[in-house]
Order: sequence, then structure tokens, then C-alpha cells
Amino acid sequence: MAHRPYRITTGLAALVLALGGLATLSAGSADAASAHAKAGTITVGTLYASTGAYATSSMPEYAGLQFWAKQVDSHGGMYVAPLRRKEKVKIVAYNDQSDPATATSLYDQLISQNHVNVLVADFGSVLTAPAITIAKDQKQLLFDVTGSGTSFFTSGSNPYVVLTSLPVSAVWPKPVAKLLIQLKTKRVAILYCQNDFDQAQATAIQGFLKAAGITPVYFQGVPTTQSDYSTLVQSIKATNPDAVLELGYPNNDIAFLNELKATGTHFKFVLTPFLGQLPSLFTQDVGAPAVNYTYTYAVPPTLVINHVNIGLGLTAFVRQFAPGKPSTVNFLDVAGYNAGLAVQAAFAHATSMSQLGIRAGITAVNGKLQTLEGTFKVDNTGEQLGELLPVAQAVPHGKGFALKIVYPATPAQVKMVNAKAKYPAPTK
Amino acid sequence: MQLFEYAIVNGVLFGLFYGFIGIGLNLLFGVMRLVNLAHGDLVVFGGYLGYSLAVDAHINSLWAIPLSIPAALVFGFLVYHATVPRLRRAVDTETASLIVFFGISQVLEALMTMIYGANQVTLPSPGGPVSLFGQDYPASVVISAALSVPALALLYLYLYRTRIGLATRAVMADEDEAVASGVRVRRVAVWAFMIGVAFATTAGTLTAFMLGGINPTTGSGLTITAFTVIIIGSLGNPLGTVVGGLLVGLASSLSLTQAYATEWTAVVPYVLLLVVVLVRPSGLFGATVRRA
Amino acid sequence: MSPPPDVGAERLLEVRDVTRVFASLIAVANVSLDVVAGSATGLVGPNGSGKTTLINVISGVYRPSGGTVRLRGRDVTGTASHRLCRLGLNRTFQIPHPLGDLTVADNIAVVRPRRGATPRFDADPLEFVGLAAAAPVLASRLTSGEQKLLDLARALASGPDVLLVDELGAGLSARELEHVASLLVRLKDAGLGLLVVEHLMDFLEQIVDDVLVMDAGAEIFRGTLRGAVSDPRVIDVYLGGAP
Amino acid sequence: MTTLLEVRHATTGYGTIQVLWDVNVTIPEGVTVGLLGANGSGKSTLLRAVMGLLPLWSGEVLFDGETINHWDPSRRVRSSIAYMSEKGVIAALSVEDNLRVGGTGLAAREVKAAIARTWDDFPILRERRRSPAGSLSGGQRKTLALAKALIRQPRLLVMDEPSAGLSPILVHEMVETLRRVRDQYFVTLLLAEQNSTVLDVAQQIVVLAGGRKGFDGPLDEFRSRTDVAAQFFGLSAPPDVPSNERPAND
Amino acid sequence: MPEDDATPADAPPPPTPHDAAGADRTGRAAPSGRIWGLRAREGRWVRRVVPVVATPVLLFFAPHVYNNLAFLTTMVVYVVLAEGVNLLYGFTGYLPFGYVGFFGAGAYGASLAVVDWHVTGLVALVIGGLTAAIIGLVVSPLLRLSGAYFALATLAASQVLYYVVANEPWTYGESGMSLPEVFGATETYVIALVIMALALAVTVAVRDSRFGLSLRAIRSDPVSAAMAGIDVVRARTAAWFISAALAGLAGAIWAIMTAAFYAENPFDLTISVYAIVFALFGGVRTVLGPVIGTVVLYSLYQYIGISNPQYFELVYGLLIVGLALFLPGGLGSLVTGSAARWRRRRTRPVTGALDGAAPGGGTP
Repeated sequence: MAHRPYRITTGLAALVLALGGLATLSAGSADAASAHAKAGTITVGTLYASTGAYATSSMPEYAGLQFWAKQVDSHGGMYVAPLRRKEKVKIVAYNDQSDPATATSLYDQLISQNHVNVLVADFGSVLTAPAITIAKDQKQLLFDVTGSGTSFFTSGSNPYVVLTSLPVSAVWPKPVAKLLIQLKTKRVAILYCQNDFDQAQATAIQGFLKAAGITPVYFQGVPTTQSDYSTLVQSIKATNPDAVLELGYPNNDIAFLNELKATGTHFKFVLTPFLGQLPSLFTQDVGAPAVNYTYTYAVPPTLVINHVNIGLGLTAFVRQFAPGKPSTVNFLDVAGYNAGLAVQAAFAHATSMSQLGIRAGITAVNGKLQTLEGTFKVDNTGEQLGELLPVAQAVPHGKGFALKIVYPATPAQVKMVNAKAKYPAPTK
Repeated sequence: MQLFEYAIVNGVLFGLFYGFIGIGLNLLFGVMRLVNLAHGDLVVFGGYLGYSLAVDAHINSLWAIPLSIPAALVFGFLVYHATVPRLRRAVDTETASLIVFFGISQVLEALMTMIYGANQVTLPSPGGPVSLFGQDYPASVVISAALSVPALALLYLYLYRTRIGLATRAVMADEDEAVASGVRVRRVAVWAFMIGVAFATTAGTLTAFMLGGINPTTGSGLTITAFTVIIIGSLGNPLGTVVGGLLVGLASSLSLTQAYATEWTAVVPYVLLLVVVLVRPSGLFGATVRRA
Repeated sequence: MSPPPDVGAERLLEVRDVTRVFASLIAVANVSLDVVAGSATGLVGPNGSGKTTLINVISGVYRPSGGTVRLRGRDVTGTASHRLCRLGLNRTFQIPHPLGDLTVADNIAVVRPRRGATPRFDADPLEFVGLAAAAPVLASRLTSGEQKLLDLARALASGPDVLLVDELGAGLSARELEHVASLLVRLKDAGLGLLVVEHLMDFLEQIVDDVLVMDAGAEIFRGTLRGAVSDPRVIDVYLGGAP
Repeated sequence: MTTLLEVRHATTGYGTIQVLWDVNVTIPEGVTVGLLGANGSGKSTLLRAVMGLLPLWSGEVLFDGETINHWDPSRRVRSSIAYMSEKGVIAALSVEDNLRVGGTGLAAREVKAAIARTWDDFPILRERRRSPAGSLSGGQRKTLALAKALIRQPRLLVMDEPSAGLSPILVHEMVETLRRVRDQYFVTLLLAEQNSTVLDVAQQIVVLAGGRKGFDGPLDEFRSRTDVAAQFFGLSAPPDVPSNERPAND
Repeated sequence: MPEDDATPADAPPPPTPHDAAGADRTGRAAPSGRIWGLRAREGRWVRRVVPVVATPVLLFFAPHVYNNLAFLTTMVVYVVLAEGVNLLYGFTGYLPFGYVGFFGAGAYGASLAVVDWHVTGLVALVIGGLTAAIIGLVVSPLLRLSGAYFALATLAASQVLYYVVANEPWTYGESGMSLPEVFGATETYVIALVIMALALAVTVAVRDSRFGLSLRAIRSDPVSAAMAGIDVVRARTAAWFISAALAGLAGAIWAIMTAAFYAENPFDLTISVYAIVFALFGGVRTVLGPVIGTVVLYSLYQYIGISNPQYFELVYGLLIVGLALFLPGGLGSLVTGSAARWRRRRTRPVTGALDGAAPGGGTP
């Protein structure tokens, strides 16, 4: 056998060099961290995705959070109870490019290198999942904006996670089931995508309906990557449904509505979840005529809530967030802003600067906080219970469409046009 | 029964499109044993070109098909000369090409994100539903399938009715003998490369129609679909690719009609691929068996 | 096959009615032969007559389409090469097959020696063929002649009873041929049974006791080499009429 | 007689394995040269070097007095040096397509005429024109290989074992065909063979053994010298040269 | 036609004499005697033990330099994967595109063991490794394929596995996996380092053992290897299992570190691609090549990802293209390549075997 000891030596030398590189890298990020973590500032660490599958949703959320920080700083900072003074807010953000593995490392980076005061998660369950683990492990308070995976809040009491927007998907669709029962639909078709978010909704609705004696005539899952809906639509049509619920991500919803449009298929009732969140994307990609009479969940800014006791009301937010272009504001901008408000409330009532002290600030305001998303209320696992999600229907409005709340009747503090559901939907 | 017929027609429409996606990839593999992992990204790049025309220039996005061809040829020419001569000298061309084209696919994805952003974009539908055999199909799907047919026919004419096409087939069948017969392999290879790239970009606009929209990461999935199609139809056999495409299209479409199978649709092509390579490792139309 | 040189000599290999068909081509048709300990049999025939195919069938590279192969009485028809190697049958290749990425020493070290039976020949194979000095060199760096010797050494390292030698002489110079022939004779003397495929008649003459001549996959002559070169049929097909 | 092809001091091999040692061959125009040698003697390697399919480590190939070392194979084929490899045909393509591949680079009209001529000269091919070459019998394949190499009416036709795999009767037919072709197409033949029957067609014989040139002279002389014949059959040793030298430029 | 009487011209085309790409394939003579003050025997010991011990020890102190354990653990997981690719591709020539299937199988095997059977962390790791090996057994018929067919068939198999895991309720496919805390972050990192040490030890063992020699023989020429008495199918399958089990262990420790994930995470095809790129970048068929490849590229990945995210894919892509084209043997070839060139100038093996002068010893 040949002997080549020189290889090891050179190999080890290269390894040492590489570790040296690591050291340089960390020195670089230490600089970055010290630049951010100046005395007299509260640092909020977050991630965003400028590319990849979640970029569409992640970027507006990030913009909302940045807007909140700008707002706070323009008023001389936010009040930090344990310090008894106002502090400026600094956001430290990294780009995870929609990759959960990168996100894991970057969340760790925020805690271990940048020593941020609190963490705000990136959009959605997939990119939030790694943060949940790190928050638990490192006992770091995490503000979860929209990551409502069923597994995040079930493992007993966890004081380190707070969901700031949207109830978890298992309770969220209750109004939909009630509306279907009220409309006396008998034959309900449910097509959902196989991911945590949509699957949980589908199962919840199925449960609510079954309790009322309605068994869905079609209940099928498809891969989230599904883009060809033609055969599926034909299958659904064959069941002759009174109502069709398509529960997917924005791309699925758009592909589904486009398929209905392209084949001229008409159902009496169609619901897609993301129309309410991203109306302008649907206008652009599907077109107003085809969207008309579709049902969806009503969320801000469609749902206008101005009766608030922290931050801006919805109308003011829209005006200041996108001056002159109110139509470009979407729900995720609001959600990002709302996460900032939760952070703000936590610090304003924190009992100490420790992570649990900051969490105690949330407990202090739980159920009392009125934001532009409604009542902020979490349980002891951090699950959001408070915010409203009525069902809305798109109705023709000028060249485009307007979303009108059809169920339940709007609460008093919500300034919103109520309407009776147009059922069955008129043919377009 | 109506649903079954619908699924068959739909499967054929998609199958033709899959054949179109796969064929450029197969040309590259057949002639040069190159595993082009950037194929799907080239397809998506073509789709974005169509999008630019529709949204920025306000002309029909189908114009992207003729307009992208010269650009694709130039791009193919440049990439060929930058990479292929070195790859051909590598000890293991297949593996080396796989890595190089993975890198190129990363670069393309980055460029697309920089230029067009990360959002999904869709193209305006080319028209209302089209009636075939008494049922309505989306115009975008029918038009895409209809355009795939002449594209495939053009490649057939290139291979079977032109001198360089004959030389291309000679190289695919037996490179040594082709060289010994005076065929200029480099010229054949450059053209095959450029045409392969052009096929990818021209399929792009159709992809935006077929898939409902595109984003910069759509490409990697398309690459895998394309490989599945060409392996089923045999690597290096362009006509087999069309059959492979039809098989994948039909199987996927039919699985969507079965209640228990809808959630397994995405697996269908992979299972098909595994069955084909294990039962007949050379693919359905392969001449040479490639076993270790 | 032809009468063994010594009555009672050990029959090592018995090939009976072996046939091998490729698609529509019959490469080997009903060939039978025996290899006896301490003897060498020559296998001759023009290009494409099926000699190498026969060797490939016997050594387990191809499965026969028909017929049987027995090694020391045991049926080994269609047995995989690595098992045959462990049972005491090995071969060299017409085009040398060195393990090019390995050193010469590793080319030998990789061979699994036969278990059980005492090998008939147990000298250090590299020294025997004269490649000992090349032990630390990568096999791909050897000349084609040296690679042929390495093939031989690797085959010997497994301690075979039966050695199939496929055109070891082709492409070697006279002096090299002489060296190789003397090696094969020494192996024969050590009690190995050899089956030698070769074109070079005087090379064969130094080694073999008898020959089998094949044409188009079938046997056309068996007997002594002198008998073969004077047989009109052999001259006709093998030398094509002679100059 | 003008010299058509000249190989000077050709030295080459595969990878690190040297196969040819300083071989010199001169082929006058119109003289059929038979290159004889046993397996592995370097015949095919020499032909591949002549065709540019294998680069020379050192030495030179001259065609019509001009060095062609830097020409790639296709240029050599297009410049009137045709090559018939041992395989000779592309099995997956039809007979007619094989002929058309042989005419690569010619004008379409010329190819058409050449194929028409081929149908006349080799009627068997016309019958099988649509069949894939792989389905032809051994003799038909060799005929197709020859016809394919002749498509562009070359001045020099380099052939690697035109008789390999043929039965004795077909070998005789091949010899007749080669004679006919030589006269009809005015082509100089360089053929590598180990079958002595094919010698009948040659006027000059070059013997290769162990990658070195042995005998080089007229056929008659070759016939008359038994030692040379023996050299070819390997019945006695070729003139020996030490073979363990490394490639000079390794 | 069967391979009767082929001339050397028909042999598989070897690299041309001056082929740069082929340079590292030739001329590996063994330097003998004392090298850098070490005698051969000591040298062998050093070659075996140092990489296995020194690499984890060096990395053990890495958190003092750069305290991001999630990053470091992921990097170590990638080292294990790259070594697994090294075993398969480097030693047997199979490029496993769907290698991530084993990683995912290990992640889910270990996680389900923790969640459903409430086993301890170390048992979960073993179950993860076993799960991957079992999956390896199921898909071992794929070893009949070669080249691009093998690469893509494994990819398809990994996708099938992914969809099974993602669709089935018993794998918590749709709701996602959620583990209780099994190990602390530092503990997880140390265990990952131990798994890496195991991977390195396996690689060293394979390189230096008779089994490794057999694998290299098979890669070099399967027919000759069979004639040397090597059971080609069995040796390949064994390498396949070992490699699968390593990926399974890597997946298991990744799952324990990540704790909450969806099927699409451990079955993400980019994991395969990165493991392959890291291994090839560092240089396969060496022990430390994949380690160096991973440390350098993954650090770069993190660094560019943080500082220049907008150019990240672009820079990374260009880097990969450049490396594959201009340094096809990996970083390792910089070292071994130059050494090989150096040796080639010095060694001119002339055995004299064929001069007939000294026909060696060995009486029959």
C-alpha cells in the first residue's frame, strides 16, 4: 500500500485555513452586530425571503415591520417599562431566501452573534418552524407573525412564542362552515392542498359540517405544487356541488380560479382563502370579472378597523404606509406592522429586560389590546384567539370588485359595508 | 365516462407539452452526453420573455416564441464555447456536466430574480374556452399543445430532412464512425446545443400558460419533469421523448380522476420512471442497455 | 476432448456442448473440450471464430445459451466469475485489463486467494512474471506487454487449477514471447491445466499438447498442432489459402 | 510515380502506452499497399494516426507532399482521404443514410449522383436501402462500408481489416471487389489486414510487428522470402528491438 | 460481435498523453523511506488516526471562534453527507442524486421513534441510521443502473419516498413533525461531531481496507475485479448500505437539532446537490477532501448569504461553474495533482520483466 502522509498535513493545513476563514467571517458579523446593538436601542431580529417560494408573502410582512420601526422612531422611540424611558428601535434582518435550513442558521446568528432583544419570525409555517425550536431551546421570545402550524402550540405551555396575527387554522374557518349551513347548502366539495395550513382548515370545516349533518361530496387533497386543475375541476363538476371550497396557497387559488375562467365553469359558491389577503394580485392574475362572487376570508385592509388603543387605525395606516397608493397595501403589510405593535406593547408593560419579563408584558395586555387587526388575545401556548375572520364576497364595483362582509354581521367597532351573500352566484 | 374522456384529452394536451419540454434536453444528451440541469431555468427564462412582451410591450406573449429564438441561439453558442470543450475532455463528462449546469441554473435563477422579482407572474389568457370532442378546455392549454406539435415536427424535419440533421443522428448513433466519415462533430454539437437551448426558451411562454404562472424557482421542477420524460422515452432518442411525454401526461391526468389517487399525482411520473428503468433500463425506445 | 497425455491424469475442466447465441448470431456452437492437469490445450481459429466468446462463457462473463461446464467434476455452468475464481479457475484478457487506478502491488493484493485447496503453484506471482520491481507503480503506467504480465500475475494470485490464457502473445516481440512461453510451460509443469487462445503458431508450439480449431463458432479440427497446420480444412479457413 | 501519402517517424500510443515506434511508410499514387501484422502489431493505430483520429506523439504525416498533422479527421476525409474503419457503418442508420453520411460536406447534387452510382456498383445495397445497417449480414456491411467510403471518390482509401469477420468465400469476393473498385475509381488503397488472402490485391507489402516496421517491399519479394511470411504468421521472430523504452516525451 | 480479436484501437479511449484532467489518475508511486521525519509505519498510523481525531477536535473548538451552533451543526451534518457521497461516488462511481432520500428517511425514522415510541436520543439516532439502511435495501435494485440513469432514478426514488412521508398521517406528513427537546444545542453539536468522526473513520477504513481495495478495483474494471474473486454486486451493495446509514445518522441528528419541520425540509433535493458539490469540490477518494470542501463552501454560503444575499445565487453559481471547469479534481487535486506531477518526473518504472534477463524467482 502506498503511503501519502503529506496529504494529511496539507489537508489539516487547509482545514485550519478554513477555520481561520470562519473566524474572519465571525469577526465581520461581530462588527455588524456591534453596529446594530448600540446602547440605547432595542434590537429586533428578523428574517425575510427576497427569493424563493415565500418571497411574495415575506417581503410585505418585512415592509410592515420596518414601517412600524420607522413610526416608533419618528416619535422618539418606544417606551421600555423596565428602563423607564423611550428607546430607539433597530431591526436586524437577514435574508433566508425561503430556505428553512438557512433560516435555522440565521435565527441562531441573530441570537448568538447579534444578541437581539427579541425575535420576529419570517412569514408562514415553514420558515417559522426552525425559529420555534430555537426560541424554545435558547429561551428567546419569538413573535410569530403568520406561522400557525398546528404543531407549534400544542406541546404544553410555552412562554417563548406569541402568535400576533390570524387565529390558528383549526379555528379560523368556523364562520365559513356556519355560512354554508345558513345558506342550506347540502353538497359541499372541498379541494385542499397537502400542507399544514390548508389541511388543518379542510379538516376543521369537514368537522363543523359533519356536526351539522353535512358530509362533503368531494374531499380531496392535492400536492401544493399542483398547477393543472383542469381534470380536478371536471371531477368536482361531476359531483354537482352546491358549494366548492378550494383551500390552497395563492398560486393554487389563482390557478383554480383561472381554470374556472378558462373553461367557463360556473359553481354556485366558490371560496378561496387568499383572495382576501392579496386582492390586487388576484386582480392582476385572474382579472376582476372572473373573481366576482368568489368568497374569501375578510382580513385587513378589506376589514377596516379604526377603533384601536395602540398604533394606527387601519385607515390611517393605509394612508401613511403607501401614500397615494392605498390599493397596493395588503394584509401581510398589516400583519408585519401588527407584529411590531405586539413587540411595542410587550416592552411597554415588561416587568424586566429578561425574556420572561418581556413576555410578562404581553400577559399584562392580553385581551385588552385593540389593534387594526382587532382584539389581541393569546392563550398560554401563544396561540392567537382574538382576531376576527369574517367571510366576505367579491362583488362588482366599477371596473374591479369590492369585498363585502357576508357573515357574520359586522361587529360594532368595524367600519365595513355588510351585504347579503349573493347565492347562488349569478353567472358572469 | 365523460370525465374519463376529458382526462384523456387533457392528458394528451399536457403530454405534447411535456414532450416539447423534454426534447431539447434530450438533443443535448444524445449528441454530447451532457446532463443539462439548467434546462428548466432556460424554459422559465423564455417564459419571462413572453411576460415582458405581454406586460411591458403590450403585444401578444406568443411573439416571444419567434423572438426568443435568435437570443437563445446566441446564448447557446456562447455557453457552448465556454463550457463544452472542457467538459468533453473531462474524465467523466456526464458528472462534470451535471455540476457545471447546476451552477448555470443557479446563475440563471439569480438573474431572473434580479430582473423580474420573486413573485409568481401569469400571462393573460389567450382567449375563452375551446371546445374539443364536446367538452371545454382552457384556450391556453389547447394553444400550447397545438404549438408543441409544429415544434416537434420542426425538430423531426431538422433531424430527418436536413444534411446537418443526418450528421446529428450519425453522431448520436455512433460518434467514432461519424468522425471517421468526415462529420464535423463540433459543428453538429454546437448546433445541437443551440437548438436545444432554443427549444427550451420557446417552450417557456407555453409553460406560463400550462402551469398557470412562473417564478424564478419553477425551473428546477421542470428540469426534473423533463428528465423523467426523456428517460422514460430513452435518453438520446428524440422521438421516444414525445411518447414519454404523452405517457406522463396521460398517467398524471388519469390519476386526478380517481378519488384515492389525487394526492399521489405528483408521484406518478417518478413511479413511471422507476418502473421503466428497472424493467427496461434503456427506456422504452432505447437501443443500448446501460447497466453497470 | 483428445486423449489426455497421461492415463489417469486429473480432468480439471470439462466443457460439454457449449453454445452461446447473441441476438441472431451463433457465436459458439456445441463446443466440447477437456482441460487436464499438467497439460495445455490450444484454441485456434480466425478472427470472429468464437474463441474469446468461449473463454468468456467458461469464465462466467457470459452465461451459455446451452451446454455445461464442470470444474473438477462440479457443475459450474453460468457461475459468476468471482465464484469461479474462488473455485480455482482464472483467466487473462486479450486486451489487458489492469486495475489502472491501483498500484501493481495492489492489483495482486486485491485478489481473494482460494480457500481450502492447496494451490498447485504458489510462488509470488509478481516475482514469477518479473514485475516485482514495478510493485509501487500505478498499473496504468505499465506498457501493454507489462500489463499482460500483470493480468497473468493477478490470475495466478488466486491460486487457480485452470488458467484460461486469451491471446497473451499478441503484440509482443520475439523475446517477450519467449519469456511468456517459458512462464506458461512452467505453470503447466507445476500441474495447472491451461487453455491457450493464440494466433501465433510457433508460440503455441512451445506450450500446447494439442489444439482445437474453431471456425464460425464450431469445432473443425482437434489434434496436434502439426496436424492442424497440415489439415486442408484448417489451412483453408484459418489461413485463407496461404500465401 | 508521385508519392501520395508519407508517414515519417510516426510514434504514438494510447494514454501512457506506446504502440508505434518510429514507423516510416511511403505510398505512391496508384499503388495498393497492404499493411500486414498480427493482432496488436499497431496496424489500426497507424491507420488512426494517418486519419488524425489519434494524435502523433512525434513524427509527421504528409499528403501530396504537404504536412497534415494539424488537420482534424473531417478535413482529411474531405480532402480525399477516405477511411473505412473495421466497423465501417453506423448500425442505427439506414443503408441510404449511411451513404449520405459518407457524403457529408458534398453538394446535395453530388451526393445524389454518388448514391445513384453506388446503386449501380453494388446492387445488393439498393435492395436494402431502407434497412438499418445493423440488420445487414457481415458481407453486406463490409460492402456498405466500402461504398460509404467511396462516396466522395477519394484519391486514397484507408481500410482497416476489410476482411475481418468474413467467411473465406466472402474474403475472396472482397478481394475481387477491391480489385474492381481500384480500377473503376482510380483510388489508391492502403489496407491493414491479418488475412493473407487479401494480399492478392496489394502491390506493396509493409509488415508491422510489435509496433515496428519489418518488411517493406513488393508483393513478389514478400512471397519469395519465407522468413517474411513467417514473420507475419508469428512462426518466428520479427527483427527484434528492445520494447521497454518509454515514450520519449513522457 | 463478441470481443474477439479487437485491436488496441477498440479499447476504451484512455486519456491522451497530455490530458490535464487525467493527470491525477496516473503516476501514484509510493514514496518510500522517511517522509517529513516519519517512517512509513508511523506515517500509516498518522494517516489513519489524525483525520479521524483531529478534524472533530478542531471543529469542537469552532464555537469559540464563531458561536453559531445551528450553523456549525448543519455544516457538520453536511460533512457527513459529503463523506457518504464520497464513499458512493468516489469509491464505486455511483452518483446518487437522490441521496437526500436517505437523509430524510433518517430524519423521519429518528423523529417517529422519539414521538411515537418515546425512545432516548441515542436510540433514535440508531433507528434513524437503520431506517435509511432499510430504505437502501429496498432501492438497491437501482444499483443495476449506471451513469445518468442511476443518478436520476435515485432522485425519483427519493421523491416517491418524500410524497409517501408527506401524504401519510402516521408520518405526521401534513401537520409537520414536532419533537420535544432531545439534546441541548451543545450536546447536539458534539453528537454531530461524533457522527462525523464515525463517517471519517469509515472512510479511512474503507480506503485502507481490503474492502476499499475491492471497491477501487471494481471502479477501475468490474470484470477484472470479478476475476480477482471479488463479489462485485455484494461489495457495491455494502458500500451503498454504509453510505445510506451515514446519511440516515446525519438526517437523525439534523431532525433532533431542527425539532420542528415538514417533510419538504429533510427531503429537499438541494441537500443532495449541495452534498455532491461539496464532496466534488473538496475532492473525492480522499478522506479530508469532502471535509474541506464542505467547510469552505458552506462557510462561503453562509457568508455570502448574510452579506450579499441579492448576489448569493449568482456568485455561488459562478463559483461552481468555474470550479467544475477549471479544477475538476477538486481542491484535493491541487495537492495530489502537483504531487503526482512531481512524482511523474521522478519515477520511470522500468521493470526489465520483459527483457527476459531476469525471469524472477518462484519455483513451481
